[in-house]
Amino acid sequence: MGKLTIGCFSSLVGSMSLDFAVKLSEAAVKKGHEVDLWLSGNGVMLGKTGQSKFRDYSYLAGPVEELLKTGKFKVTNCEACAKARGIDKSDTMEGFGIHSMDWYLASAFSADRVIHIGGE
Amino acid sequence: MGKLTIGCFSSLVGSMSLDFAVKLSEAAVKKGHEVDLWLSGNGVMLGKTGQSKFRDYSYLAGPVEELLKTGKFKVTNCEACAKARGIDKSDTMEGFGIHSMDWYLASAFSADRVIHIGGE
Amino acid sequence: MKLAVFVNEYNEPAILERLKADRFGIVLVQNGVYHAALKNNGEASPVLSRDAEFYALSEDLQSRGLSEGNIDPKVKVIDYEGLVDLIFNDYEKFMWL
Amino acid sequence: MKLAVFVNEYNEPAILERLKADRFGIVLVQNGVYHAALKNNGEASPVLSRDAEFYALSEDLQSRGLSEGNIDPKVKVIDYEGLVDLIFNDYEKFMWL
Amino acid sequence: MAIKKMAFIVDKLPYKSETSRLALTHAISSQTVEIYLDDGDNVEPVLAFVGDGVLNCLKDQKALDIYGVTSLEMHIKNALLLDLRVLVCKEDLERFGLSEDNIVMDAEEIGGEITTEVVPFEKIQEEMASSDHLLYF
Amino acid sequence: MAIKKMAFIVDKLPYKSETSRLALTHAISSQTVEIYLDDGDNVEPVLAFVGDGVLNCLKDQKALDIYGVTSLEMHIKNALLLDLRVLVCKEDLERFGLSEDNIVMDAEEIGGEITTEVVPFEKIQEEMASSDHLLYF
Repeated sequence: MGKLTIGCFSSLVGSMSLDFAVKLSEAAVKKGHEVDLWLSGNGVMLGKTGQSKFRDYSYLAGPVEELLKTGKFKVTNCEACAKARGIDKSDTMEGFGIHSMDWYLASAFSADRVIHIGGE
Repeated sequence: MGKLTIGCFSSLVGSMSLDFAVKLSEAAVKKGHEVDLWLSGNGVMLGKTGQSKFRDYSYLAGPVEELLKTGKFKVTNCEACAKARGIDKSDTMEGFGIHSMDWYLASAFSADRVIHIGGE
Repeated sequence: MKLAVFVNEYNEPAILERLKADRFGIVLVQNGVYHAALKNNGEASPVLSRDAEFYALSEDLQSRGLSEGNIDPKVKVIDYEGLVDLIFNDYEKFMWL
Repeated sequence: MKLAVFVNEYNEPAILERLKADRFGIVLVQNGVYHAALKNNGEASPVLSRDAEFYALSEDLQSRGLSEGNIDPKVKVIDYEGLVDLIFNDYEKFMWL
Repeated sequence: MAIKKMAFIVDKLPYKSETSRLALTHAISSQTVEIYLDDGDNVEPVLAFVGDGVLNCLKDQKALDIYGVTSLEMHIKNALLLDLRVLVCKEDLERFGLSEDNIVMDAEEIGGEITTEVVPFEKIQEEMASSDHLLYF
Repeated sequence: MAIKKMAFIVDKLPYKSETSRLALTHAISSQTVEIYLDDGDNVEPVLAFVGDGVLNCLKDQKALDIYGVTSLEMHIKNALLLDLRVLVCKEDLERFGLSEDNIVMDAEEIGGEITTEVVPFEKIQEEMASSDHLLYF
């Protein structure tokens, strides 16, 4: 069993990349791997509190909560990216970490595999 | 003097399109025109309260406040797009309207010019 | 119709060659300004070969370190205020490609 | 190196032709799956002419109404679980193009 | 009393971004725009799929089952149900080797009465010329 | 005790999205990553600009004056100041008719000691091969 670090820089609804990152995390955890998910740029919107579950918009808060319960999944917001957007700790779902960018590199350091989703 | 309706569907920092929309609004108001700015998709992040002014990220809350003071500028969030992202009225800057999508069409109805920025 | 399109990327939008208008303007903004300022392997951007009037936004040229002195002579450099006049006086319909 | 790249758009990323690897995989995801499923003017996508092993994500084919029965025979259809195995067992480094 | 015609032109692929989805939802919102307008005024929308955008119209999209988001197919059926005109570029369909069999042509099963029109790009260009405003997605 | 090498490969244009900016800020964050690691462990970053991404390196970017955001030029100078290796693809510069005169080659005015390296793509490919992880922006 290995460790996978995923960095996702794309936004909640503006692109399906966060959907991809969450689904890949689910599959990896199911197979016994450990996953770190780093959110930067607009990706930090994944952890915004109070998201509504409309069928016209991706709703990932639920799957993320389930993933957190497994103990094999960590998700962390880029602190500066979130603050720039007015998303501070009180705006962030429980279970999310908040760290500076070096956290991502540290996670990648100890990862067996890194998938960095950089574009928008 | 005319009325310009701008629709902007792109996000706060993820693209410079909101910067473009705000600068174009400033120039149009300066020349005596009236501007309606409709925000949909990730564009609704423009009105999020508590944005931080970091030099590494676009900070448009200030220019928008100045524009609102002129009385010739209206800015309105797409209600569903904002709610999907967990951005409700209490998360939205003062002076922003919140309406359903038909508001945009009504604004375009009475506009002399419409510039619709649709992509991400 | 009098149509102006905004080109905001440094590639050619596929629809560009299909559009027709009595008066046709191409406004280069954001990363679209590279079409006006750069040659690729010595060739001007194919966007500039379209039958249109060309404009480039000075603020977006300067932001990217592109000198206004170096742009293609077909292209008129305008600022945001000039763009407002263009929108109200010279064109009626717009597409942000 | 063993390198797998993710192609997520329906155009060919410029860097693709420059990349070299001892083992080279191209994983078609999101709008990249159209490369596997569609011909353009009767021609297969140029992406498929690269010297690589090809994979396409079944979930992304199905979401878009693309039938798995119709895809190019060069391409192996995998699901998210298959992708996890590919990531841990078959390749070491990754690029999301 | 005035009718303003607005052309919603969809050129982007579905799902990567929400662009084409928002084109549909905004076009459909024309059904309720009257509440903001004077008596007799209205908006007349026309939806046109061009370029890669014609791929929004493919049948059998499973986005709701797999990703939990409504498919573009469902949105196009809703538009037809509400009698919005839906045009699809013929040349672009042909370029992809697609025909009317492959795309959403009606919303009969939910009670829709009108059908998708597959038309040459020239016709779409005419619709653009006769529209008051263009919304390009 | 281990050093993990990470290649930050920047292929996107500046400003349209924040992609290339985040490449720079994340690469620079390697300066403080030790606090999370065991003694002797560290991350060795290398920044490589390829394709259209070489245009991030142009001089005289006025983004801060005009749009109020730091320019990529400033970020590249910061990277050089902090002794990060910055590689720029020679073939791509030539394709645009650009030379070392047009791009940020050093950060001397803020005390930087190392310079940008203009190298063939092959060299960048070698750096990728010798890296533990690839971060493509």
